[in-house]
Amino acid sequence: MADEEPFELPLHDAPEPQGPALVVDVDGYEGPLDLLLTLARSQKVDLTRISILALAEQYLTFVHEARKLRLELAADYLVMAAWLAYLKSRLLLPEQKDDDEPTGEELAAALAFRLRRLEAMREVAARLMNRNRLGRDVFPRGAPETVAVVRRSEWGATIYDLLMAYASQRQRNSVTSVSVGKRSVWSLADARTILTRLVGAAADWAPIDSYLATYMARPEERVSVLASAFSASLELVREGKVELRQSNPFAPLYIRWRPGATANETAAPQADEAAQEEGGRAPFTEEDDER
Amino acid sequence: MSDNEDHDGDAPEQARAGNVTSLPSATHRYELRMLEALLFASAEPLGDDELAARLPERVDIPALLSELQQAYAGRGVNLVHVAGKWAFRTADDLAFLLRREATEQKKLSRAALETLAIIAYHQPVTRAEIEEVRGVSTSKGTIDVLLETGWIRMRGRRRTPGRPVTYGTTEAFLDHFALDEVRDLPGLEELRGAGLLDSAVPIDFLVPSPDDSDELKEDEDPLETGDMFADLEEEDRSGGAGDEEDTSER
Amino acid sequence: MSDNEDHDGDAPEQARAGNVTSLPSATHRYELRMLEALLFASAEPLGDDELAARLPERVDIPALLSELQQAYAGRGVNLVHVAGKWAFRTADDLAFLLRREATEQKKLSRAALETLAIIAYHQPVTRAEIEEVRGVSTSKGTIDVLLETGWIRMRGRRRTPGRPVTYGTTEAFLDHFALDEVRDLPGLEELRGAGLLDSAVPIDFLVPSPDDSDELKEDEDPLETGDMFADLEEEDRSGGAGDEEDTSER
Repeated sequence: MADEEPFELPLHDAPEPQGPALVVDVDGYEGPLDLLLTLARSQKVDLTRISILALAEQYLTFVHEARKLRLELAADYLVMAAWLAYLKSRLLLPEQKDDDEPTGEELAAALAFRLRRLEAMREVAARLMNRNRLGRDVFPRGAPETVAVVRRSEWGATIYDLLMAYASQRQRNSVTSVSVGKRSVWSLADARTILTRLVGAAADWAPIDSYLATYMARPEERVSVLASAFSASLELVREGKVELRQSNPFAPLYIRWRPGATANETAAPQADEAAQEEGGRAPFTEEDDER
Repeated sequence: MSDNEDHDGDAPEQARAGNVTSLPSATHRYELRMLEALLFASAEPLGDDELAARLPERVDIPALLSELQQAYAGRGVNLVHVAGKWAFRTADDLAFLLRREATEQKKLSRAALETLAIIAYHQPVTRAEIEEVRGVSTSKGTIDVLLETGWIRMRGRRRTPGRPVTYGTTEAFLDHFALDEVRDLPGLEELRGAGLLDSAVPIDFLVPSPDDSDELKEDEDPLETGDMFADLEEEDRSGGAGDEEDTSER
Repeated sequence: MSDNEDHDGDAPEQARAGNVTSLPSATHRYELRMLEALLFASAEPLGDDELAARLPERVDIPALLSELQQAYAGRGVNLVHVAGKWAFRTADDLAFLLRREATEQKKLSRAALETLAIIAYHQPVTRAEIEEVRGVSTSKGTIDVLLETGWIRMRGRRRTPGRPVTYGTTEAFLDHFALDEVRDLPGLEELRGAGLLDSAVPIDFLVPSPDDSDELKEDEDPLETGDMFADLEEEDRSGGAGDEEDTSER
């Protein structure tokens, strides 16, 4: 296949035992076994009939030359060189009878086997790549019709869930109405603060209800607002700050800031108490203290 | 292989039929194969011009297409003309093969459960009444989900201003919750006995005894035609606060 | 529904033709159409079990498959058996026509190709064993590239010291290279005959054959959860030389 990487190195890369081609960098090889395989091919014989001794010598020469040229060699290559030097010595020296180690021939056979096996793997890889490949030579359906999943919801709820939901919300609501009532009580202090602010700002008589209208929007608070406001206004009258007037029983109750006791005058001592802090906020501080 | 034979049979027949087109039957067959492969492998439907660009020049594409279309006519896959282009598609009657049902287990939200419970106990009940019991407004979505479960239904309209829809439970509701009748829903004492209500409930706390009978109450009118859709939307418009509530409550 | 009508129309014709085989011919044809539609619709190969799950119970799937395969034998699209399953694929002689459909294939490095071949022919195989065959350390990148193609997978762990991960090929590998099973790998018999699939120095007995079955061998343990990621990295750390090699390899 033209578009596959070739398994054999291009010829010009193949190193000759002697000559400038040796300068070829080791990066071109997939490790020492690959280098050996390339060298073996240069013997131009079947791998089964290769001279391992000659091959070992070629390899050692290559490594020697590379070192002379101060080429960096990966450790793998040096390990192989050492092993081949050992193999060479085993092949050249006469057999020693009492030796437990494998013979030179056995070692050579092992190397030859590894070379053949690597070469075989390369060949089958090439054959594999040359098969009819999906997406290159044969094609699946270009527009597959996917299985449509029809979703159906199945709602889950147990009778217990249902009863829990019912009981808890009914109970919750029966309890919250009580707590709302609690929160809607107007304290005397609240009423006093608000009355001081609102009545103090006005000059003339006005029905007390008119000041409270906005606070009585919620019917459940109405009674509390009225009661607290009335008590607060009586207290303010006692202190001489406001005046109250009512023409007859159950008539509208009028309230005004007592002339002379201006809002500013009353504010002054309070502001002192509040250590000269913002005058507007002072009444709140005072009332808070009273509480 | 009846299909194959059919097809094989075609070429000689044509050859017999008209001598003008008979000559290149092997070529013809090859062209048909090319067309078939192109249409099969293409991710998109192919137009006549696209086919022409990929096939040898002298090929009579319209003739091949109609031949291929006929060859596939009674098959599991058909050659169809869509938007002016050609594509293979599963035969319509076999579409069911490519469908799979998946059931999804869904849980009801708390709002939905509460609403369902109120509908069950207080039926017939209007949306405003549900809101009154729950103390929060009820989104249309909640009612919709419950209608989708098939557990509640619109019963009629309350004979009050605005004529609001009344809701009640269905037979499917009884089925799902394994109730013989809706009156089997536990009452106050039973709820308390089961520990679902604590004893601190106010004296005036009442658990109604539910009634899902089909017969309309005196203050209910039947639904009109079209109520199923139009009026729900109407309700939705009026209850604008509903959506807000949906998010806040959880 | 023209298709359906065609279908209905065929049955009587066939019935007229031969009374002996006539009875189930409409059914038979319908079954064939269903099978055709299922296989045509899917880009992935479908196994007998997947087909059985989608077809009526009494259908004789093997018989229908071989009938369908014959019907498509000489066509532009063929029914092929890959990875032990069935799929429609364009005829291989039409590859030239479909170049435009070709998906950009990542070019594998020489190291990756060799590694793939070693995994395919020697599986289940560990990284150390791959390195032994190649005579060089394998970078993590090479294995990663192969894992990314979806052609190889981690199978388990060899029950030896260090418990190394074992690798094998996938169904996608078989599908991609149009192999029915791993035993169909090209040249497998020759390699085995020459003793080249053996891990050790030539011995004539005990010739292993590659095995991609999901079942783990006696000396394999299953992968643990998290193996998919954590342990690859671990391997990477241990194989420090790998990275150096990675740059040189290309």
